[in-house]
Order: sequence, then C-alpha cells, then structure tokens
Amino acid sequence: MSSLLLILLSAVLVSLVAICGIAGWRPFLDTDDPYENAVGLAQASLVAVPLAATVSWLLATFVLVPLDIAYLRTPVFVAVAATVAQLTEIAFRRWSARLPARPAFALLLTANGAALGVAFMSLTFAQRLLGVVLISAAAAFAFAFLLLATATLYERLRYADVPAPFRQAPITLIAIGLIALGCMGFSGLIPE
Amino acid sequence: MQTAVRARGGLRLEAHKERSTRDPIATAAPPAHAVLTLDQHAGERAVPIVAVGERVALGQPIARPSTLVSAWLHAPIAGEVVAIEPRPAANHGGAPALSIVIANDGSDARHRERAIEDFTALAPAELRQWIGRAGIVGLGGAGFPTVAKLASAAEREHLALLINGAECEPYISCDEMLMRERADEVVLGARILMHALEARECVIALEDNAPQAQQAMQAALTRAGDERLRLTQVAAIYPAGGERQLIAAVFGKEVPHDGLPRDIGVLCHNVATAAAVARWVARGEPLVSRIVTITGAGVAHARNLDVRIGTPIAQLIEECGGYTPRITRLLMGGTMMGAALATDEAAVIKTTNCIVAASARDLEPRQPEMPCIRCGNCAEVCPAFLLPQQLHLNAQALDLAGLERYGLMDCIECGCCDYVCPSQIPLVERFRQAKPHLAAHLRARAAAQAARQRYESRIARLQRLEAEQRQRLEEKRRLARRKDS
Amino acid sequence: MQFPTSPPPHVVAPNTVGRVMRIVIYALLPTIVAHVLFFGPGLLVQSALAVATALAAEALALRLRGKPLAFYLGDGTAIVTALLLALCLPPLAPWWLVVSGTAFAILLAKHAFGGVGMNLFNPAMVGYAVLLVSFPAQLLSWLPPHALDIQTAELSFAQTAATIFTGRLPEALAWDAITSPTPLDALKTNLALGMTMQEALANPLFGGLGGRGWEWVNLATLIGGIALLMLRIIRWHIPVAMLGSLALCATIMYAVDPGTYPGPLFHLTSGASLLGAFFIATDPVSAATSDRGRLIYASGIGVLTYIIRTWGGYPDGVAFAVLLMNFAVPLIDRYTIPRIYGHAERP
Amino acid sequence: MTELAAFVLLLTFAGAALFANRVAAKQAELVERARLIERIDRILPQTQCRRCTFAGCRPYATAIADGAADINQCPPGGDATAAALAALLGRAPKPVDPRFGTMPSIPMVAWIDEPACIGCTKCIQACPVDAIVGAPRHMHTVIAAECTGCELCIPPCPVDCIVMRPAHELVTETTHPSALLDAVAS
Repeated sequence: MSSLLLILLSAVLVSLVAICGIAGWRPFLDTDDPYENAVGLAQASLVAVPLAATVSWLLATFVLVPLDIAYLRTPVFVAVAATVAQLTEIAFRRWSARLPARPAFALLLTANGAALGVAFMSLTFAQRLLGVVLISAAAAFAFAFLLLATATLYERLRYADVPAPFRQAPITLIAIGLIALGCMGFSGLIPE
Repeated sequence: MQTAVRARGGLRLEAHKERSTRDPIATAAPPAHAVLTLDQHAGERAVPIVAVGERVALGQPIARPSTLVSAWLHAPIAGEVVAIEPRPAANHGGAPALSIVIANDGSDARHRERAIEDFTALAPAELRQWIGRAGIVGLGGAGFPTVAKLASAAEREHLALLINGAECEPYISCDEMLMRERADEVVLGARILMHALEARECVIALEDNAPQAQQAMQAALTRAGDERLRLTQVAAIYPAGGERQLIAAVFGKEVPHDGLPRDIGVLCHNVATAAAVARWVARGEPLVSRIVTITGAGVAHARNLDVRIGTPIAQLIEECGGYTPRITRLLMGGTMMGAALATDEAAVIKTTNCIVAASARDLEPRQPEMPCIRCGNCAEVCPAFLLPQQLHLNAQALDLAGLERYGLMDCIECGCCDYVCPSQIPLVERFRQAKPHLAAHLRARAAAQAARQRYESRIARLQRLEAEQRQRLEEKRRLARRKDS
Repeated sequence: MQFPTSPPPHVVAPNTVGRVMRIVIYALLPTIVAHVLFFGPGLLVQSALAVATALAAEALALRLRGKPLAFYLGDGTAIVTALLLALCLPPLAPWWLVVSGTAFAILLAKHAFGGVGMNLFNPAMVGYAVLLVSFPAQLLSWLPPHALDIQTAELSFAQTAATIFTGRLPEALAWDAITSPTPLDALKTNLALGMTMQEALANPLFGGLGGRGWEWVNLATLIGGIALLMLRIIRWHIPVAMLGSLALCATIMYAVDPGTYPGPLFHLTSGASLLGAFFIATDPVSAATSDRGRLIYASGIGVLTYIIRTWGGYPDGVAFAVLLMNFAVPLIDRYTIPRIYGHAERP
Repeated sequence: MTELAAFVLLLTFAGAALFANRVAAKQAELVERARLIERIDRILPQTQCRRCTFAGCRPYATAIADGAADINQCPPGGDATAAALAALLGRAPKPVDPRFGTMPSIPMVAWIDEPACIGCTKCIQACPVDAIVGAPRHMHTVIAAECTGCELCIPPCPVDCIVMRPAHELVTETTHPSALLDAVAS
C-alpha cells in the first residue's frame, strides 16, 4: 500500500514538473495554464491507466503465462502502455475539447500508465481481473485527484512569499513531503 | 408596513447621524463668490454659454451639456461672471478644474422659468425633455445626469421606479432630513418621474433606523393618495443604499453584471433627485441648491444646511461655528466612500451630500499592514459576493486573468472588506489601483477581437469581389467567343 | 485651510491579527485548566517550552528572512501554534520532543512557505504528525487522568519538570506503572485483541461519554469553541461540518454493529475531535476560503478522522485528516468560488 | 520455442506501439498547425499594420508557426507580445527588433483633415479594418474608435490630409460607437 502511494506521488511529481517546470512542454496545445494542462492529463489518465492495466493483465494471464514467458511482463506492459497512450491521444484529438500536444502528452501518459500499471501487477489482489480493474481505476482517480490538488497547490505557492532558497522545486518537494506525511495516516488501513 | 428587507453581505456600522439631525435644516447664506466646476457630474464636461463680465440672474443657464451624457449648469446667485478658470474642485479632491466664477450682487434676482401646474398634461417624452433642462444629476453621490438615466429606460414597459432614501453611509443625514421636512416634495417628484417613465409602480425605500423620516413620508403618501406608491424599509446595513444592493433587497432581483437596472425593469433615483425634479417642474427652480450635512467632531455645530451650489466649503464650516481644534481631515461624502479634500476652498458641487470635518476620534487609524490570513471576513461582508482576499492576491501579482476570474470589475469599492480586515490591508486602494490595468487589458482585448473580425470580413469581402469579377470576365469572354463563332 | 488626504475607507474596525490570536489563546484557557486538573502540571511545562521554542524559531526565521522582528512576533500566531501542539503531546513527553516538534512546525511548515498567512499546512499538525510518525512510543504513552480510581502517582510541578527535562521519573516510580494509553488507543488495542465493546468499555479509563477526564477536557474545549463562535472569531461552518460528518459516520457504523463500533458521542468527546473542530481545522490560513468550500473541507476532515481512527494504524486521525484536507484546499477553493452579484453562474 | 514466441510477441507489441504513434503523429500534424496559428493570432495585437513584413496579423502568425518568421517582428505588440509568443512556443524571450519599426509612446489613431480631403477613396482601400467611411468625391472620415493606428492609409493619400493624432483626443467614452448607439437607441 505505501509503495503504491509512493509511486502515485512520484508520478504526480513527475507530471507536475513536466507541466510547470519545463518551458514549452505541456500536454495540451490549447492552453499554457498549468492547471488546465493538469485537468487534461488527469482526464486522459482516467481513461488510459485502467485500460492499460486491464489489457496487460489479460495479456499476462492468457498469453505470457501459458507460453511460460512471464518474465517479459514488464517490457510488454511498457509497450501496451505506449500503445494505449497513443490510442488515447487519437481519441482525445477526435472527441475531446482539449487538443493533445506531441510528444508531451503521449510520453507523460505512457510513463504514468506504465509506472502505475507495473506496480499493480505485483499486488496480491490484482490476481483477478475485477481486482485489476478496480485497483487501476482507483489509482487513476487517486492520481487525478492528487495531480489536480498539487497543480492548484502549485498555483497558490506562486503567490506565497516563499524565501528565495525555497522557491520553485524545493518548496514543491517540501509540500509533497508534507502530503506524504498526511498520507501516513492511512498506514495500517489496507493490509500490505 | 412589513419588516425591513435586506440584501446579502454588508456591515452594521455606527450611523453617527444623531449630531447632525438634532436641528432642522437651516438655509445657508448665499456666497459672495460662487464657483461652479464644469465637470461636476458624471459624463462629459459642460460648455460655458456665458462670457466673463456678463450679468446673470439666479437660475439662469450658464453652461450647456456637451453631449448626451452631460448636464446644464445654472447660476446659483445673481451677479456677474468674473472668471472662467481652473479653481480647486471638490470632485478632484481639491485639485483645480475649469470653473465658472460668479460674484454675488446680493439681489438674488430670479431668472423666471415656467412652472407646470399639471405635469400629467405633458406627454412623458416631453416631460423627460423638460426635466433635462433643469441640470439635475443623481444627488446621491454618483452624479449621473438624470435626463440620461430617464432616457436609458424610456419606452420600457412595466417599469418600477425605486426612490432611494436609504442613506447607508455613516454621518450623512441630508436625505433623512429632506424626507423629514420636505416629504411632499419627494412624493411629488416621484410621481412626476413615474409619469415621465410611464412606470407602473414606485417603491420608496428608506432605512429602518430613521423612524421620523418614515412617519413623514407615510403622511405625505397619504396626502398624495396615489395608490401606485408605497414605502419599504430596508435594514440599516451598509451599503443598503447602493443601487444594485437596494434593488436586490427590495425586488429580490439582481442587476446583470453587464447591464443596467432598466434591464430588469427598474429605475432608481435618489430622494433628493426626486425632490429636485419636483421643484423644477412645479416651481420652475433649476438645480441651484441642495441640502448638505456638515458634521464630524471637527466642526463646532453639526447640522444640515440648504446650500447654494458653488458655495465654498470654508463658508459652510463658518456657518456651523467653525472648526474645533480636533479637526484632522476634511471628507466629502461619508467615512466609507467619501473623498478626502486637500483644501476647504473647494466649493459645494451638485453631488456634495456631506462634509465630515473629521477628528481623530471619527477616523479609526489604520494599523500596520500584515499578510492576509485568509480569514474570509471580507468575503462574508462583500455585497457583490466577491472574494476580496483572492482579488488581493491577484492584484499584488497583477495577474490580470485572475483578477478577471475573481470579478474585480464587479467591485463597487464600498470598503466593507477593508473595514473588517484584521490584517489591515488597504484592499479598496489596491483594487482601485488594479482596476485601470484590468480595464485597459479588457478594452485592448475587445478592440483586438473587433479589429480581427473586421480584418477577416474585409479579406472575405475582397476575395468574394475578386471571384465575382473573375466570373464576370469569364462570362464576357464566353459571350465574345459565341459572337465570334 | 489645507488638510492631509488619504484614500477611503477612512474608518476600519479596530481588529488586528494580534487581537484575533489573543482571543484564540484566551479561548484555549478552559482546555488548559481542565487538562492540568486531570493530567497534572506537565502541560504547563510543555506549553512554556513550546512557546519559548516557537518564539525563538520565529525570531530566527524572521531574522534570516530580513523581516521586522517585533512586528511579526507580536502577532501571536506562533504562540497559538505552540499551544495547540503542546496540547496534543503527552504531559510527560521529553523536552526534546516538544522543542523539535515546535521548531519543525515553525521553521518548515510556516516560514519555508512564506510565514504568516502563507502556510499551506497547519503548522501545529505538521509538528504533531512528524513527531507521531517518528516517535510513536513516546507520543502514545499518556498519563491516566486523576479522576481514575486506580492508584496513580501525583507528580508535583518540580517532579514533572524534572521528568520532562531528564527523561527519568522520580525514584520509586516506573514508566510502566504511571503511563496509560489514551481511551481511543485503549479501545482500538482491546478491540483488536478480540474483546467485545462491553468488555473494552469496562476499563476504568472510560467514563460516561468518552474517556474519563478526557470528556471534561473536551467539554472545556467546547466552551472555548463556543466563545470563539460568539465572538465571531470563527464561523459555524467548519466545526459543525467536521463534528457533523464525524458523528454521522459514527452513527451509521454504530447502527450497523454497535458491538464493534463506538457511538457518535464517544467519538465527539474523545481524542482531538473538539480541539480539532474549533481550534485546529478553523485555522483560516490552511482552511478553505468560501462558506461552501469550508463545509466541504471540514466534512472531509470528519470523514477522514473517522476512517483513520476506526480502520487505520493510529489511534487518532485528526492531525492526518487536517493535513490531507489542507492539501485539498486549493482545489476546493478553485471549485467553490462564489457566484458574483449580477452573474448567472459561478466563475 | 518459447524464446521465439517471446521474440514475436515483443516485436508485435513494439510494432503496434510504433504504428499507433505514426497514426497519432499524422493526425496531429494537420490539426496542430491550424490550432497553433490560431493561438499565435490570438496573441498578436490585430493592428494589421504589416510592419512585420507580412500582409496582416494572421499571415504573420502562419509564418511564425511554419518557422518562416521570428517572434520579435511586431512593434505594436511590443515586448509584451514577443514575451507571450516566447512563452507559447517555449522559446527564450527577446525584445522587438527595431528594424521592424517603432511605435509612438501613446496610442495614436488616423485623423483626416476633412476640408482638405478630395474624396479619392484611396485610404478606404488601404484600411485593413474598414475603419474609414466615405464615398467617391465626398469627404472621408476615420471612425476613431475602430482605427488600429496601422498608418497604412497615410502613404496612399494624394493630398497628405491624414495625420496620426493621440487616440485619447479622438476616442472618448461618449464618441465610442457603442455609447452613441446606446444614446440613439434611447
């Protein structure tokens, strides 16, 4: 549980640094507002993460294990996550109000999907399909919430009179650290 | 009469009206020199129609409106025009502005205007035009030319007229005294305005802390016997008398942020404006005087005076027994929204409702400013339902997108947020500083959008013309070919 | 005659941050008195230590950041943080715990974020949570309240201070003999051991409402909280929403299985429920800003507190719940901007 | 056998990912350029003055999107526009190149000295935003509130009767078309 939380927080941190920290690197073309970008990425993750996890589980269970090549799980998962990310991009470009930008959108989504998806595979209650769907959907929701909350937090920090040495990355890391501290309250909630 | 209605937000403030309402309204002596600033109303400056050296009679027009949103000026005294030059102006905080100066000859010789016996005999449009000649502007403080306001709502059906007697600002009591002593004038003015607007009903709103005014008005209404008029009490919660707040309290409807009260079928006029209309129509007296409250611990004898427009403020203070040693600041208007005057040489203008000769006791000194602690007191009292703390954050960073989102342009600068702020942040001042930036930004964006549209439609038009021309050429060639063959 | 000018409004209410914080400190007095009555003079030593540390840390931070010392030290925010943290610590906790927790709260949770008004997280709760996850053993060993019939050692003020500073009890006393878990902790442990609710509540620690002694401390807090409400220092939204959602969760679960889950009154009068509802969650800096936002924020704290208390690893969840909801505040704020006058929709 | 299966599988997935990538890229190319031009055009001040050497703001936006023009060619937009473009495109900001012209310190609009106007309509044809009204052999006039100050009408005038004057002298709240319309409507 705590390792999953750690991976979630890292994914949020990486996404946020990509959106806010790197000039010209935004997942969406339509806006340079970090929050709007975070919203788009969160929406995309809600689709892509459960989809990637489900497809990989199906592949692992019905192809890799019968063929006795379960050790290929991770590379296959990355490939699946990449494919799903591209498909999501195509779908977003067609049906969503937001326009994904290349290559930021697909890369971020792949990275997040793969990181979270690989993590589920080692969980015990991800042995059944229902378990995978539920945990990946829950993780996607958690990711979406954490990303949006962190993006708004980042916006509020912009107005704060943060001492010079703490500006930007350090204070964001401290904030994430304090969030993790809050999340420690959940320890013991779900057995490992 | 039902219980007092109220709008959301606002503050209960100490009214400070008892000192100035003890004595009845007294008439101030006409000034030796009257100074009439040409831009003492909202909109465009008036244009002088008299020359230096010309003799004028009391009530004679001396400046005409320059545009549709402007107002006539009339001589408040009889005498000679001695100068048209910049003089300290109350509406500029005491800084000089172009003014007409008249020297009093002491005769008070009147310029006769016709008095209308029966205003209902006039057609509404005719009546509106006639009212326009009186130079009346919104006397509650905004100074918007009354004729322009009437024009904005003309021809609207089912209009409700709201007569604003809710004098919510602390210290000001001129409207209360007017209603106490000249209630019949107010009621007559309201009826004239109703006729001019073809309004279906009229609500006269006043605060629930002015029982004598309420009784006087009720009596006047009974005397008038006009069923379409009624009286409503609003809770004495600042800024109950703000136009938009009063409309929300009385009618339960909000004025659209990008619209005017007429858009929801309401037109609002101040009680003093209504009284001025009545004096003009019934007696032919243009707007040459008004009631001004002189109060504060910095003046010896606080009271309400009926004052000629153009009287220097220093003279009014003299009539009230002069300054006390405690005087520290001179305010025009109330303590919440009034402007501090740099000099008492400035003259009374049409919108001067109150002069507060403030002592240190009247003004609570501001403590040093702290960072905002997000307590939310400001949002609780904001009558426009804004989040002043967020506006403050965005104003500090001059984040125009944020200021737009949090509705800076909807701020009415009433000062409630400023009043309650425990961090003592001068919020209103910050907002006033940020507003021009945001306004310029919004204007530039709108202009760019319009320019782009016109550019694109021009390109499209040129392309269409070219295509048509080409088509015509083809046609001609074809015809020529046919002729050849 | 010439006059100075100034921008309007020309009057402001004689209210300052310092005054607000002073009133909060006075409102904490009933809690402090009850605490001292039931748990001995430890709190006084802890409070003094915490306040001294907080002021020193604040002064250090202000000096480093080049801000006016006297002006900001006088605002009282650091003292409130220190008192809230001290109230959460066991009365005999060693001095270094108090000092490090307070210093962490002031330096990292407050000044790293920009000082007063800027901290995203409640400093007192950051300090407490850091101590709790780092030194759970010290943080969870409380004293039994004096109201208990069981034989407890009455430590004098000098003995208490000596214990806090040296970490050693007076002769003839052993840690095991005088410490006792908090009621929430005891209930959780005993239920985990397989006891029924009746068996668990038969422990002399429990009184009519919650824990003995504890219920009185909580009632004292309620008095202080109501005073804050009446003086309009805080508004009803946060306490009502937090206590309401906590009570609702407790009622539902109690109705489901009264043998496993204690009732709403127990939850309301145990642990830091009331202190949290009236003094901690209401910290305006780290709370949501609009009324609707505050209702959401505080309901979240109530629910999370219940979840952590009931199913989590720690006996009380108020601190974690507050930190988690602090984190959600900017997001809540973004979606609860009130509708502006004359606008049909919210921005 | 299993090694072979593994190899085939990996290749298949890598292929699928690459294929999806190609499809997405191709689809993106078309939409992204149009959307980018639109966004750049939004930032430009819409003066349509051609100081950037292109035929208007939109052509300049297209040139920027295609890499044919730099971001520092818009004097009316000034350094603020250049900075906004830099932020949009993720490039380093740079000040406006003075070779593309300079702007007066306050906004100016064109003004026709009406008695001198001979009604040749050349300025009407030159105005990119249709802000000049008039008919052949009749006096022309500039709608001050709609003039962007591009100065394109000045060179074609055969009698040099057009001058630039400060906008605030000519554009006021009450001469603004919307205010006039309001007034007329009432």
